[in-house]
Amino acid sequence: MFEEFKWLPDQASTVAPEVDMLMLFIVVVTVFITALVTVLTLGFAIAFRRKSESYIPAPWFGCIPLEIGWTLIPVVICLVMFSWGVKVYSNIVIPPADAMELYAVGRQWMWKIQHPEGQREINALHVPIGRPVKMTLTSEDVIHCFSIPAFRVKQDVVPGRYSSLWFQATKAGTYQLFCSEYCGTEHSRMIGKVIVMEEADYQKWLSEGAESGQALQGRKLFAKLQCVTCHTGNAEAKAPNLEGIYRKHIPISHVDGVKIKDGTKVFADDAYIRESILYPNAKVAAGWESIMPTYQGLVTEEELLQVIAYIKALNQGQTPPRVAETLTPAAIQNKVLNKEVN
Amino acid sequence: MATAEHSTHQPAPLSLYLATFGMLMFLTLLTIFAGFQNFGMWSTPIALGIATVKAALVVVIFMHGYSSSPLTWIIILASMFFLTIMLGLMLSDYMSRGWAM
Amino acid sequence: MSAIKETVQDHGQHHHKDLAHHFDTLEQQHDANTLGMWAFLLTEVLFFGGLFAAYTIYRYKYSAMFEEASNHLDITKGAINTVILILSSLTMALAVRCSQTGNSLWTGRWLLLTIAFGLMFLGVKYFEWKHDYHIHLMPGKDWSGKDYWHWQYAKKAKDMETEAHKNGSAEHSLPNRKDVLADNDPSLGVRGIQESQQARLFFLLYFCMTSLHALHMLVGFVLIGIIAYFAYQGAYSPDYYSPVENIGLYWHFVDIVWIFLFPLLYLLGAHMGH
Amino acid sequence: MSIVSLETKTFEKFADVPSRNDDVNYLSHDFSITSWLFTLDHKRIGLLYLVTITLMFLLGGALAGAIRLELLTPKGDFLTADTYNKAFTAHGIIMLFFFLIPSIPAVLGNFLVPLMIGAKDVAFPRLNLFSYYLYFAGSVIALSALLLGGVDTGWTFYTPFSSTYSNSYVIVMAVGLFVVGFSSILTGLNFIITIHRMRCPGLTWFRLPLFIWGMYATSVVQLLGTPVIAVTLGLLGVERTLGVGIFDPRLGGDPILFQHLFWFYSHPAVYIMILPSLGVTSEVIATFSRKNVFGYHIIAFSSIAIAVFGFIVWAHHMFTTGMSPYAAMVFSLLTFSVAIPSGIKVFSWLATMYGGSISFDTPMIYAFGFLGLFTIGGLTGLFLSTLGTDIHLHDTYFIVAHFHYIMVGGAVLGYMAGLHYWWPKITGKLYSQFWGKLSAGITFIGFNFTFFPQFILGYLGMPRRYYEYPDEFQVLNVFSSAGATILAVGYLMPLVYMPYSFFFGEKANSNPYGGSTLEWTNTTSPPSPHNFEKTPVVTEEPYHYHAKEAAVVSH
Repeated sequence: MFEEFKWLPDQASTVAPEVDMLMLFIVVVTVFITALVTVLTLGFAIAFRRKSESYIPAPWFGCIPLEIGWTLIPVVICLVMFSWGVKVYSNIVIPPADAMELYAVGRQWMWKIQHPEGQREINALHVPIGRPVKMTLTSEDVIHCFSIPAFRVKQDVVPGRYSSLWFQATKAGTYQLFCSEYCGTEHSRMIGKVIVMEEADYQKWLSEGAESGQALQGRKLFAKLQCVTCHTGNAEAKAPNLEGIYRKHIPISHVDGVKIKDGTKVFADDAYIRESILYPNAKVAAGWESIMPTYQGLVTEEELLQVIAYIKALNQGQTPPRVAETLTPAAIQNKVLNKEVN
Repeated sequence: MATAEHSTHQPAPLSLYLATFGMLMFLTLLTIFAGFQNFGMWSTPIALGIATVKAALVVVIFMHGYSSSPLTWIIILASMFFLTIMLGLMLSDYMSRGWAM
Repeated sequence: MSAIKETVQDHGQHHHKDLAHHFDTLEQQHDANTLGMWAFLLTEVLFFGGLFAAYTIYRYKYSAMFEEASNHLDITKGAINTVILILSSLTMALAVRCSQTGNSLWTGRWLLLTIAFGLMFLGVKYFEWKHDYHIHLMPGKDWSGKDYWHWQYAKKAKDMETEAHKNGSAEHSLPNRKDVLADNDPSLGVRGIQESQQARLFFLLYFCMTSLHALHMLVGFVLIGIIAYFAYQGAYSPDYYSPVENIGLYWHFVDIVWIFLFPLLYLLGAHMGH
Repeated sequence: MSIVSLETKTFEKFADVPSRNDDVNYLSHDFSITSWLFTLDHKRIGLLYLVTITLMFLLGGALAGAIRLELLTPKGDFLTADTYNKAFTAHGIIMLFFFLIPSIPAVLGNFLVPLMIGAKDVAFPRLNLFSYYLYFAGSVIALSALLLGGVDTGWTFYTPFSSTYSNSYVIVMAVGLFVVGFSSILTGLNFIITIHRMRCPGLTWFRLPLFIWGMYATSVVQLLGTPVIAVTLGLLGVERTLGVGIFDPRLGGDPILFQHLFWFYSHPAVYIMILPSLGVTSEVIATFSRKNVFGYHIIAFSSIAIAVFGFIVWAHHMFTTGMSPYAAMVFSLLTFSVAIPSGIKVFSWLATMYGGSISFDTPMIYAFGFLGLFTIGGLTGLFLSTLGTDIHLHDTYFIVAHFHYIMVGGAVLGYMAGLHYWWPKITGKLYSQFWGKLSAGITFIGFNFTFFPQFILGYLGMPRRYYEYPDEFQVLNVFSSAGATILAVGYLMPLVYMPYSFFFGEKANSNPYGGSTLEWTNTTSPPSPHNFEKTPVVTEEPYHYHAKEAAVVSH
């Protein structure tokens, strides 16, 4: 019980020292004012204790300079705290552009984490030291909260939308991962370990545990879900070419089925791709018919993330040919029956 | 028999009530007419503006706002103020979500 | 010891039959009752305010669909209701005026007339909701996220209705369920689900707000009935008419809520052509 | 004179207000049950509330004991996970809605507001009794929800867990809170009209005691905030029964909207809980320093400022939910606006004590405790209003410690100070000063022992509502649980010596502590059924203390 006891949490991320400095400043202000109030209370209590029943102190109605003083000084202190807090907050909330992308899906009482290279972990997160990591989070049921105290970061995971969180680990070691938004019976068991590793160890961990990569999974799904039948990426395609569309501005013609003035573009980020898969008619690409069926309910959150990862990794000329080894089980079945072997 | 101090308020003339009623009818027609016009983003403010004028008429005349104590007016303005606070600050969150940091 | 506090003899206010023991003068009692009612109306404003906040947020998020969904409401019935409610507001104001002048017979009559108009309002409401129920606009357990044919059914019913109006026949039949399901083309699938969810949110807010308003009207009928009864007994006089005035304030508030509900719910999609 | 004088001191020197006949007061004029259960007398209604609220406080306290016992060990071995979740939910709901919100307004407010403003009763006595029975019905419904199987959503009822995933008695509890909410609204309405329209002649707004200003500000918040939680619980009920998706993201709804609507009431609710205690402390410090309150106008306006600012800050509970960063900055800045008036109050109280003639009776000891703990509670709020630190501290034990310092250190100590200060006026009996001071001391020590470790736990990152926690948090949790036992003793002691004093205590005269407000100077202890023989006329500014040979009240 005593060996792990510590007074202060580890500082294991770039933003941790900043938060701790701000924390220290407010602690100092708190201790100072509390001490002031306590000393004055006890001092006045003893100095002005009642000595005789008949003594009536002279009334003291007010003292403008004193009152102005104890109003303006707190205002100044509060403004300092506010602006310093906003500075630290923007460091916590704005991820660097080159951050490494990870995905985490919270569901009742476990964290499922996916690495772009394909690793999938439950309640465990292996991250390299020194590299910024941006986590895209979503939930499959209730509101959870992805919280790593050692990194001083926390982000509620709201079902039905993506939220994000970023950190850059600075100290190797194993830290606690908590769910800190109450989510039901096993809320306190929805915890995990964050293992920060040196770059070399991380690469080794990645390679040995390399099941088929995230994008690879996505590629299989791209075929299985018949996306490839329309998004063939060539001339007679019936749907837009998806090669290299990630983080590009896509011209769109219709929003929610309503014609909008042409030339408006939409930024193709994860949310746009996810929305177009679940609600294709939401923002229809310019020049294309809105014939894409919905995949709402046909694809789970994890598969969605895998397809998105594949589309992000898709660049010029890589759209798989329609046939190739991506035969659907049914097609394979017919092939065997008709004894055609190519 | 009238007691010592006079009854609190002198009742308003009947014509005032009928005039107010007529005005409310006119404003209702105006609301419907305005509803059918396409003012684009201005349609809601106009609709709410007309509704506020109608509500003000009801408060001032039918609910004897004109002869009520100033405290009544403080209560009326307080309810509008806190309702606007609730709607405004909630909308501020939803409207500013899209802005990139 | 505290400041010197003289006491004053209670000046000769003989106890008027309507003056409660803890009040000093009739004026003070009347003021207190009226202010109490206004303070209660303040809480009602914020009570409805919660629903208006939900309406504002969802309308901001799904404005296109809210306008289309609001097109399915019957504007004529809404307009008639607005007129009826303003009429009932007038009769209530006249009732309060009569109680001020001590004409208790007409106070009772105007109050009963107010209830009559209120019942007419709820009658029109009943037919409106019955129609809405038949064309599947009433959000409920079965209107879950997956199937969206309720919304398709409602749209088909509206199209048939506009056809019927075009070629003059007042009567129009309702589409039967099977053919709505039949021509349920898959490409509309996603559009259907998203539309259906957003439309249902509009109708959920529509039914919540109008039923809360109707509930307040029912409570109003009961109170007006009681006060009308006492008015007929001659309980109110120019010195003591605050119960009539308070029920008047309450009723005018219920009217004001409808004055805001009508444009926000019914006239949203009017400019899109009926 | 020793600092802690043990013998009970009575101020015979203050003129006793002679009542027509000594035996007829509001307690003794009728002993029948119906005279109590259907009383319209604001003083008796106050006592009805006192009994019901004390029972609710004991139930909430027992649940707190169970929680602290469970947290002694990292592994969950005292309660099952589900029972623990139901225990902390019930602790939260009972303590907030059934004890803290009604405690001072309903008990001390009901008793004192008419007395302090020279009125015969509140503006609407029947409505006052109806409020009590609404409170009673609400607590019966809420307790039945607990007996049926409890609620496991936390007192915040966050959707979609509370609307679709929780299979506990959420709707029964929501109905209970809906009913008790109206009791709070109607009490607030009653007090506002009473204070506006029923002040005795000469009692202008700036001659009102500061307790009345505190009650007025509280009533404004009750009136403006509670309806919104009523409609929110209504929507939650609709969502849970019809599953129509207003808060369910799978059906297009938005769970964040529930949080906005919930916190729009629930943050002002914490000001409903603390404002009355600020009012009581102004009274106690002024009377026991026998000196006028420093900066009377500023303190009065700061109560109103806290009430109004309380409505524009609610989203600091939602900084980590992914609301827009710009809105978060706006709410963070607005939240600091509430800290300023609270600071002004504390410094003004210190200035009041400066140059006073301070006597150390039990209420004053509680007030000293209040000063210290309310200051720490308020200052730790700055950590949570600053965006940078709130991300780390949100939903950790730091927040649990912060609001317990304000609620238990502030509101409950204020309630205890008020109860001990006005006990001689309520019951006409003097309690034992020794036991009073002892219980105040034990409560203060036990409280700090319980909740200060939780600040450190919070900074270490221990999340809230955890049934099992990692081993490194155990030491501080053991400290906290040990402290909880001392705190329990501190709370149970008044349950012994107060009722004892009611039956066997020494008779108190009408002004044992030399107070300057109307209830001390113009009514007997306990007051007559109609409060004042003659309606008093106020001619002087408040807190004007006179030398002991004050003129006997002419009648």
